[in-house]
Amino acid sequence: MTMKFRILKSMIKQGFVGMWRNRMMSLASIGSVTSALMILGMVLILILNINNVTNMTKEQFDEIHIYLKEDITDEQIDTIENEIQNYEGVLSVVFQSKEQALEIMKKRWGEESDLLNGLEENPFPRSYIIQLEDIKYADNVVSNLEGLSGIDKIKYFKDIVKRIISVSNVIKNGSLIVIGILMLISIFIISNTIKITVAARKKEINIMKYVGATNGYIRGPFIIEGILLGTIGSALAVILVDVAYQYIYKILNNRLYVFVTSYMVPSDDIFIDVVIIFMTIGIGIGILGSIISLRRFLRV
Amino acid sequence: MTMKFRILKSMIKQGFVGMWRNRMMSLASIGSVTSALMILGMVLILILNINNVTNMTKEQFDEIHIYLKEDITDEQIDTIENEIQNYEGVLSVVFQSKEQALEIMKKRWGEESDLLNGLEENPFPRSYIIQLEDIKYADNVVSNLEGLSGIDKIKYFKDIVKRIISVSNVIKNGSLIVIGILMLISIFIISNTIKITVAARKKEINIMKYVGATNGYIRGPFIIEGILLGTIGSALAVILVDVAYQYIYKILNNRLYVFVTSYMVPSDDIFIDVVIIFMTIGIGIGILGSIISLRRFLRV
Amino acid sequence: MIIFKNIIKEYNNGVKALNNINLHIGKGEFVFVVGSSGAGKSTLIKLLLKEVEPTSGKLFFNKKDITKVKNRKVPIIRRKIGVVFQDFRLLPNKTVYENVAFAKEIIGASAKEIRRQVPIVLSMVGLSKKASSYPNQLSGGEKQRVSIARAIVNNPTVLIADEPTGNLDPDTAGDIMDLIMQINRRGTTVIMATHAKDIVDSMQRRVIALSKGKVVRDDQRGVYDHEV
Amino acid sequence: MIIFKNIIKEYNNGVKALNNINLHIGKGEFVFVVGSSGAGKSTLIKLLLKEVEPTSGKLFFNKKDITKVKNRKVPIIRRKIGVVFQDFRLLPNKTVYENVAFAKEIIGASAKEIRRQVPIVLSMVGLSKKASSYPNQLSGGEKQRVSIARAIVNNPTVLIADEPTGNLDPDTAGDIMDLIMQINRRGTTVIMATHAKDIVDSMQRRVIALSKGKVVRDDQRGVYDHEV
Ligand SMILES: Nc1ncnc2c1ncn2[C@@H]1O[C@H](COP(=O)(O)OP(=O)(O)OP(=O)(O)O)[C@@H](O)[C@H]1O
Ligand SMILES: Nc1ncnc2c1ncn2[C@@H]1O[C@H](COP(=O)(O)OP(=O)(O)OP(=O)(O)O)[C@@H](O)[C@H]1O
Ligand SMILES: [Mg+2]
Ligand SMILES: [Mg+2]
Repeated sequence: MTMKFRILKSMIKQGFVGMWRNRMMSLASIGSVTSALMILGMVLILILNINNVTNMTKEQFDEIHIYLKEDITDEQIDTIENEIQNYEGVLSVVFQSKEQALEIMKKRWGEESDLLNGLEENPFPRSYIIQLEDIKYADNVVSNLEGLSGIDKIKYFKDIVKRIISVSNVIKNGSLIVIGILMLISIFIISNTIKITVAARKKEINIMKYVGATNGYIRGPFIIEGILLGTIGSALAVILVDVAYQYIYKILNNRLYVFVTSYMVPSDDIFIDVVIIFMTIGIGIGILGSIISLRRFLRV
Repeated sequence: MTMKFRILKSMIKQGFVGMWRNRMMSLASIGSVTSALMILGMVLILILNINNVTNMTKEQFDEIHIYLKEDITDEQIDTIENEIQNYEGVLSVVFQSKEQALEIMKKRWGEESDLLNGLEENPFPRSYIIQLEDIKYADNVVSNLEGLSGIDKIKYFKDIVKRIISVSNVIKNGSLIVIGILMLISIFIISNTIKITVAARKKEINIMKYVGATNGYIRGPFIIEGILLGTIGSALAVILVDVAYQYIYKILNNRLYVFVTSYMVPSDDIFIDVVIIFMTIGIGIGILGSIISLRRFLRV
Repeated sequence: MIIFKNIIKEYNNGVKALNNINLHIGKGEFVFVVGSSGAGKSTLIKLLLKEVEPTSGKLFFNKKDITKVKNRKVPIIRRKIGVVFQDFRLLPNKTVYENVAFAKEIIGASAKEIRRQVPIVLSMVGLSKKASSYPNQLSGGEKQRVSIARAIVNNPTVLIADEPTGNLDPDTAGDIMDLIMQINRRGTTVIMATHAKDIVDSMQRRVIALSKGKVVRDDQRGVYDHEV
Repeated sequence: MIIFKNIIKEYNNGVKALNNINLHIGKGEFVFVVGSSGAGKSTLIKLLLKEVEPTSGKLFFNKKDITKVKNRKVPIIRRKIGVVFQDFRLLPNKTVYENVAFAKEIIGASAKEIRRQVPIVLSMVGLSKKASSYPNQLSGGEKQRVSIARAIVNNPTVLIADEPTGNLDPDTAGDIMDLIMQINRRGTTVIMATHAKDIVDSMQRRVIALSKGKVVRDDQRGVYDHEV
């Protein structure tokens, strides 16, 4: 057994022992880590869901309706169709004949559709319904369409689209900021807890130094304690957040708020991300916090 | 000067002095209080805004449209109007003549309104538009209306209304739960911090006991310290949250996302509530936390 | 005034620190408690302070069985006893002056009294110059003297001193002993645990010798020498 | 081996604890440092340990000026010096055994060595029975002896003892002194600050007397009595 390894072994042992002998403080630290990360988790999930809702909403408006002129020939129609299919962001192009348009209108009017029977002739033009990959291509596609001949009118949810894009940008940026702030706050709370815990053992650290221990040797067990506290704290947070989310999901499903849950991100999709984020923060801060907090006490 | 008052005075002095002499720990505690409350504040505001949006959305759907039969007399119409006005939750009842209905339809159809000119006669019936105080009265009013004669059809956003009511209930209950959890977590973090701070001064507390100080006497300065830490921490949180919110509000307004800010609750409306909630938690936990944490160390 | 009756103290880890102690200490007496390291001297003192509870037996202080006193009443007993602790027990965040003043504050002394008496006792133990120092800025002997100053500032009815001269040079120790004698002459009962053979031998007072938790000697005009 | 050259130490609060100290302590010497409370004995020792830095002057240890040693190298110096601290400085969360073993662990001793040597030194200071006790379960004298055991367990080249018998009865103190003598005979330099007049007088070793931060006496075969 080399000396280095022997020292490492004794450090790990000391880390565990230290955590156990200061168990009240350890519990408090774990509690703070868990709490801070739980909040982060809740907000993370909330934001992911809001994002999901806006995305799904966006999908409902990502189509462009073009009405063709009455006097257009079948060849022209084919040309237009081929042309459109080449535009960037176009998912599908579906033709709608005059009769189909009337049928759809009748359906939409429902009980008042008999009004349409009073019409002398079918007033609805032939049209194409263009499905987009994403709402963001809308403006481009529309300006391209405007260059084509044979098109009478272009209809798309211009206002709504613009609004949704704006809102989803606001939400996206806002969530990044909020998550950023929350991460900072979590890190702050966790490192505060470690700072206080370390400060409480200032005397112990000083004694070790006076007996001739190197900074590295003293740091070791504290870092291992930090890792342990971080791991336990973040594991608890992951479990609690996941259980809570699944529980809420199930309750909503059972109460038949399916229209709510259909907008919710399934817990499995989130789980891995949350685990990675939490473990990084929990353990990372456990280590960094210990090192930084120890610094001022090691200068003796 | 009575003895009680003298002791109180010395306690307050000691509380201030204690906070100053343990300033590193004090700073860490204040930081934790501020952080925890800031998170609470952010979520509180988020939820208030979501609530606001759903309320405002609800308002757009709180009307019932009733279509009158063709052969109804003017007297009957008056009776119906008077009847409706007495229903609980009815804000206003507005009559719509056949001509008005046609006009509105024309406007709504916009560019395609020439289709309506092809109609032989005005097919739209006379109707009443009933504005409700709140969407929740809808079902009641409708079932009352069904008892009236002379009414042909009742139209209201039944599905949407139901959905919105459901969603807003979910949001309402959800937010209560989330805020409850966050409050618990905040309280937990704050009292953890205090616990660790007190544990770090265990020796000091023991010495005081051995010299003959009563529990009350020892608790005093710690409670005052708790109050101070709580006050400073929550005041900071209030300020930070308010500044941040106003900043976001301004930025959005400047970037012409007015349609977003028009849905936002103005900061002044929130401010007082936030101050009360934060101060209660901050100071309350400062006091309670000190007392509870001290208990185990006072048993000597 | 103080009566130990069949007192047994066994610590949680099974160490029997005191084994059937029977003692009677009268008002105004001056008693040395001697014995080798770990004999139980400090434990005896800690019982009086209710820092530890006896496993069995009775302990009377002013005719009252203090083993049965409620937690709430413990401070009242402690205030009647001035204690010099073997490990000093100074409040680390308070200056020398504040440490001594603290003992007066807790009994509700007026600011005026405190301002008058604290400097007097500080000068009695020779620490006037260190009034504004914190404990970690003091030498071992200075800490010990702060502990002594705090113990006597309230004119206690009983003064308990656990090794009050362990960190003092013979001269300073002599001064402190003179001070304690003077306090004893004013009627205060003094119980002093010590290893200072020369002090015990020269004073010719009552000596209680402990060995392995038992009283092995109790002489009215004794000497330190415990190998009798 | 150890040379103090014009050492002045003034603490932050303006207290001049040492005032122009010049000393030369040879390898294998046995030196008593005496002086009244607050004379500067502990400060002298703390300088060697680099617990405090001198305000001015030079301090050589093994021909090296340790006032200029980098922070990172400080532990190396400390490991060559075994110290009995006046305030013991035991790790509160470690048992007696672990406290002593810790001094060996930090120098990377093998588990086998630790298991062999720690019990030996514990029995040398008479604490075999207390191996698994925590510091707060020990009497004052027992704590002091743990501190001694920790100081000697690594066979240091220099043994510094600050008041190592202050909390010990004369018998135990005698045993400890015999132990220190024995270590000195094996070639270890010993520097011992003490108030124990009888010990100093009976040993007839070099005595350095401090008063108000100055060396007032340095006798090769001295006695305690500092009122020369
Ligand atoms: N809290 C405790 N838990 C367990 N054992 C203890 C505790 N305090 C003291 N002891 C043991 O009780 C015995 C008596 O201790 P005590 O402190 O009374 O000795 P002492 O006579 O004061 O010794 P010294 O002269 O060294 O101060 C010792 O063996 C000690 O180890
Ligand atoms: N950290 C410090 N800050 C300020 N002054 C200090 C500090 N440490 C010691 N002193 C002062 O320096 C002087 C010398 O202290 P030192 O501890 O060296 O005395 P000593 O000779 O060991 O005394 P004792 O025999 O009482 O232990 C004392 O007056 C003390 O108050
Ligand atoms: Mg003792
Ligand atoms: Mg000293």
